[in-house]
Amino acid sequence: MKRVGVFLCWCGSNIAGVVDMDRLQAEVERMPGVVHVEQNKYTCSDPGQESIRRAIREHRLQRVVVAACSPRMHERTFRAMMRTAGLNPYLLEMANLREHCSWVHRDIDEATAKAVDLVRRAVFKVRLARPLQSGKVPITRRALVLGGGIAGIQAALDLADFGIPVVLVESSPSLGGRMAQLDKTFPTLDCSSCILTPKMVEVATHPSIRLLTYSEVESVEGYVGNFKVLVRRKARSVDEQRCTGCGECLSKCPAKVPSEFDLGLGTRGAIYVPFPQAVPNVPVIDRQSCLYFTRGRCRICQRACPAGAIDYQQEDRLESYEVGAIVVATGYDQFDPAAYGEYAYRASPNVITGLEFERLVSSTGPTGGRILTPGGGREPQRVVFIKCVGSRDEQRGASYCSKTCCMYVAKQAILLKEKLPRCEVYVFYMDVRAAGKDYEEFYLRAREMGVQYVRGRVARVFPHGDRLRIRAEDTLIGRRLELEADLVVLASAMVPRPDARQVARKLGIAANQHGFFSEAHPKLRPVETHTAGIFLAGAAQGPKDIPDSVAQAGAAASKAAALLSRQEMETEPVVAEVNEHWCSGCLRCARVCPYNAISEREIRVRTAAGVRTKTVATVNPGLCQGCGACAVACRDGAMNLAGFADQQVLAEVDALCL
Amino acid sequence: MAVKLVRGSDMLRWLRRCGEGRRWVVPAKEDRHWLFAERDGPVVFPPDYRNATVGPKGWLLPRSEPILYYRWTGGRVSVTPAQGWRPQVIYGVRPCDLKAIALLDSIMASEPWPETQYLTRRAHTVLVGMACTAASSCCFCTSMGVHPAESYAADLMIYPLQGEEYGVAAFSEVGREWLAQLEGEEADAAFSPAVPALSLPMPTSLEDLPGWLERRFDDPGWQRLAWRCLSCGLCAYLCPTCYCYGISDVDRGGAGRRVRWWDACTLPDFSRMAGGHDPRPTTTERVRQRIMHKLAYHPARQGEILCTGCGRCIEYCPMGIHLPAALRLLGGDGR
Amino acid sequence: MSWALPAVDALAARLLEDRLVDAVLGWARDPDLPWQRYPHRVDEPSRVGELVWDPFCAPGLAKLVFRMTEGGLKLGVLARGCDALGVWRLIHDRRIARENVYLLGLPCPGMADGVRVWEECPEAFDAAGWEDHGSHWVAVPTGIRLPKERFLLDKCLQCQVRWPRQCDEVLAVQGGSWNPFCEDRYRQVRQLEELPLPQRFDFWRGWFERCLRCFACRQVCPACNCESCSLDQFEPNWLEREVGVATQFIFHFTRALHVAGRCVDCGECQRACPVGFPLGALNRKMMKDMEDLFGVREPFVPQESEPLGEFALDDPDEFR
Amino acid sequence: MSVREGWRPKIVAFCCNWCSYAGADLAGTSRIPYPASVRIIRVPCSGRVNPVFVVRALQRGADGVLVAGCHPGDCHYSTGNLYARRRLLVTRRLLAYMGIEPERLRLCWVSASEGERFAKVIEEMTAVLEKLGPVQQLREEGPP
Repeated sequence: MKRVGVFLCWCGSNIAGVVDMDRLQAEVERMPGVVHVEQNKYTCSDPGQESIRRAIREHRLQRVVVAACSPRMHERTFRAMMRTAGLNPYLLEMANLREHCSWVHRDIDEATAKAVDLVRRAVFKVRLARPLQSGKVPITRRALVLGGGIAGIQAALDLADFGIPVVLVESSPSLGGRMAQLDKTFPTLDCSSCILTPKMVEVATHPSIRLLTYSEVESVEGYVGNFKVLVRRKARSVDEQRCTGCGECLSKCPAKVPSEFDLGLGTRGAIYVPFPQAVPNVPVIDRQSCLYFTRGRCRICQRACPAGAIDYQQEDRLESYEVGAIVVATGYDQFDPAAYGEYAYRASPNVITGLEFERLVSSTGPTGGRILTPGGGREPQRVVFIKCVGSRDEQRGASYCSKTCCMYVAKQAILLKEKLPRCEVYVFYMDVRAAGKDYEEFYLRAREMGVQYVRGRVARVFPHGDRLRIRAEDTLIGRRLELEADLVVLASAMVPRPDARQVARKLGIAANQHGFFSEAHPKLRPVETHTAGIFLAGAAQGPKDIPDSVAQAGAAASKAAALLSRQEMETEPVVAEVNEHWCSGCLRCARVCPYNAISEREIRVRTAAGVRTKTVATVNPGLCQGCGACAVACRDGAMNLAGFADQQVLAEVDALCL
Repeated sequence: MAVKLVRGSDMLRWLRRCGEGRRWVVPAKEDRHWLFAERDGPVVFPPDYRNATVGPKGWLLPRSEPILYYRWTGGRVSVTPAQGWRPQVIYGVRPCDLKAIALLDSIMASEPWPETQYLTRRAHTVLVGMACTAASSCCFCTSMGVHPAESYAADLMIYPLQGEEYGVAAFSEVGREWLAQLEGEEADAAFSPAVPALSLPMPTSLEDLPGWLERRFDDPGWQRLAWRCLSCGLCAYLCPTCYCYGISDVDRGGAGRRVRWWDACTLPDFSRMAGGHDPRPTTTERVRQRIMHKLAYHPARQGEILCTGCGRCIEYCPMGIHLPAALRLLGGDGR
Repeated sequence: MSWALPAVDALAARLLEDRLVDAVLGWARDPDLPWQRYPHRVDEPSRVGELVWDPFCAPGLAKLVFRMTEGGLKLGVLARGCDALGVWRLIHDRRIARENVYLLGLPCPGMADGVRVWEECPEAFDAAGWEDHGSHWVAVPTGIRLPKERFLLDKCLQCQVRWPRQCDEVLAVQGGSWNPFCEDRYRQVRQLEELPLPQRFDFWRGWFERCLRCFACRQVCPACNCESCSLDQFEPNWLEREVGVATQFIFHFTRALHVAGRCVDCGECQRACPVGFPLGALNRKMMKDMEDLFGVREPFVPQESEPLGEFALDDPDEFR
Repeated sequence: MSVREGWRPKIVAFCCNWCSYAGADLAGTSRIPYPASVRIIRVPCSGRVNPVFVVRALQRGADGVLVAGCHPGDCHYSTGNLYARRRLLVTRRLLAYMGIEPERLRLCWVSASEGERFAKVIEEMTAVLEKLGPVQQLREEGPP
């Protein structure tokens, strides 16, 4: 039986004033395994700790119980003391005689009887304690940033400025993301590219950032501090090293296809850069549209290229990177308003989404910044905005508010009023939500400029001659409205990217019911995920505007930097453990683990029938946070939680019930 | 056969009077199943009583029982032996179970470690046997050399005769004392015992059976029988002669009791040793062990077969593993 | 006509001939006990005649499939609804590899209590074949009619899974899952729920005293397939070896909870128990609660996750 | 049912480290008195509580078992308390079905700031158990 020493703390009169310490000592001395009991006035004081160290030496104690205050107060103190006394810190157990007893009970007999139980609980538990070692995991000082939009750019730059090497993976040919598609930004109306492009260039030229555009993450393995990421570099068909970005090839390409960047409102060649300020400024050949790739002849771009950079033979390459942390900034997509048949999206070219309007109003857009109806190429006389298309509508869209639409509609209305002062602008809304610095003022400015805000749902939009007819209701005055317009702009919701769930699976992080990635705690850990070492930034986590995305990116970067600033990481030793002999390999434990810390592995076992392989669960101590849900899910009792083992908890129950 | 003749109601009254102050353990039907349970006194049996699913074994060798109590005080342990017996009458015991008790008696009394707890309990027990007039569908006592009207360990034996009439005979000191208090004449009565439903396909005489089985220790027939064993303890716990037990401490924080409980060699962990090695790792070895112990090892050592043909394992094994099948398979029948 | 033994034999033979399986698991007649059918394995097409399919095939096969396929044996299984679900339970728990079993589904009209038939109507066993007439089994050619009301096994009286689901092949005869003998599968549960609490405890205590703790219920149960049952462990001592009211309570409580939401309702535990402990009343209570509390209607649907291994944000919170 | 003279109920409480244990600490630092019936076992999360722990406590002499965790949505491990709720809900119903008063098991949510609430829960539960009396069903025979 292990030799247990028990140290009863008076805490001045805090404990000793209510608990009869001598009676307690007499009872404790009779407990099985207890070989030494002593009382101290203040056990946490230096002399108090020293007397424990002395008793450990003199009485050859193997386990220590400190009966004092709450372990939340002084467990660290006494664990550190254990280390200096040459005992494993986890061979200590505290009994909470102050917060849970002397401070809440008055009757000396009752409090003393309870104190006896509480100390017995600690004695019974500590007798079954095993020394636990915190593991050390080396940390790879490199970060992966997933996504090259404003959030990803900001995170990469912040990390790089900490001096941390960064790998930035972007799936499209250029950095920039959604922000590059925008014309102006609210509430300041500064030009989106003007503030974005310098950051893009900074990323491309930063010595600590390795930029991988036109690339996708194939798989992620490992755990915090030690991820292995496989990246697919899609074949660009243009040699990045040789290309000078002169643009000769672009104008010569005979193919014309709708431009993704312009959301189909403009065209591009088969060899193209998505937009003039693209970074890197290296074209890519879209093999589906390229005449050479589809028909085997053309090669015009190859002839046109003065640098000899065109390489039709290029193939996808897989590159592997080891990183210590991952920032996920994969952004959002816009809701497809086709679900709202009554708004005639697609049925009429003059019904467009908010993002499409951005391209229409942008000076780099298909119209060169002139606002013309896509159907007729005329300047609109009247424009109608419809808000909450796909937002706040559980039936056809999503239940949440997309948060940005109120402001960008105000912005777009202002831009319209500035460019076409005589154009009438109507905004149909459910509510106007303008919380944010200078936002309300910005919205009021739109109204002051003559934008008509009508509260109500639009019932129908339908073509009427070469204009559109809008049928709606003004719910404030309870009147039906019918009006004609040349252009209808739908403020469509922000939704997760279509591959969000796939990405979540690859990374082993959670996504909510909509597909936005889940943070570890909505209030206290807003940029962490449940998977240690993976952080979130931008609209991939939920609808956000630019300032919020940038702020979160900075937060994610500093969290990642804090992690990567260390050489190695101590893992918490209170983690789940598998008894492989008992494990049935059903992996029920893995299904309840919030951290993806449990996986399976094959082991070889000797049985009567000879050696066979069997599947067992295995815990990654780097990922496990020690909640113990798996231990309860395991019927065999093969999964256990170190420090809170089944046999320990049962012993505690037994001790309290004697 | 010389017996005292008595009417049923008189017999019950007499038994009740003699057993005054003792616990009465009688066959009782609980929801379709017969078992031996504590009741006020002896009862009349309905005609459908053949034998109980759970025999009287547990009243002599309980499913679990404390054998001592201990307490640690000041580094010393004090021990108090358990007093787990009450004077009792076990009534209505069939000859197969009586024979089994006789076997247990000799096993438990064997030197150098007689089982005092069992023996004490046994010494305070009066066994009232009941000869068989009808067999259940799985009985095979005569194949094992057990006779359905024999008294074996009984103190008193009851023979159901015609209608309400019973014959009673005594086979021990206590039995004779009790019988002396029964008014009635000793007379000769004709008793025709039941014929067991099954007769085993005996490959050899009972005397030669141990050797016959030993020669077939490595017979593939064992595997053909045991592959479907699910490793429960049903056969052993229902068996009137299985007596294996384990001992563990029930600790309540420095005080507690040492408890003896039934164990079964068919359970998977029965023969697993501390290091993890198990000499009987599969059902084949375990089923073989159980049958060999009964029909070969014990008879070879003690001259008595440890099976009394009660038929319980046949009737209740959920996978249909039983002695007749074993003998047939080892005898070379391909099935 | 549900007892199409020749068709069963032919299917089994074909599986073996085509080498789809290494062996077929079914039932065989016990040469010593006319009423008994025990699990039987056939390895060669020429021996499929040893198999039998009649109203006395009581033993469930699922648990046997587990150990048999461990070494990679490919096994054809004659599977009634209960057997098929049991095998699926084990597949779901990753104890049987799906590719190692070929489930040959047999729609089942219910099984008879063989011993009882033997005691009351031994001549029934002279039959060459059997027909199913809904409320009776009818022997061919003797014409002896056995009323199901009288002879149906307990587990079959309550059966909800007569139709073998999710099999590789189903012997094409008519049938369905509907069991006319089971009006309300929760009847006993409801009766117990309505008893006053002390009587409820007395009911169970009576059974705790009879339970031998032989673990037959656990060993036949396809949901009890742990490598090492927690109830057998000494350290931690979840269950003390001592048999008393408290430990029996813990045993049955733990068993019921461990199969909660996982029980396939095959009734094997009830069949195996020598003293008739109402294990079904515990299992069905769990099913009923899963339904009442979490909306889980079917006791077990393969491929779906377990109710106690998940949660809903709006789960009831009835702890006041 | 005769209750031993001077009998007071005993509650074994499993408190999660992050919310409820801290809530009980707060009751202490705020000097909010409550009955001395409760004995706390610290667990990392209410999801760590195996239903068998509950029965074990009732078998060994506890009169009631309290499991206290973070409010739904606030779990330090995000979902542990929700698993606990399902398991213990079923546990409680099974206890009642097998003849143990369901009131002997309670699950409640106590945050780190709810010292007052912790004290109130203990008071309520103690009152309930005083009415129920000791667990008679699972008592074991003691040594002679």
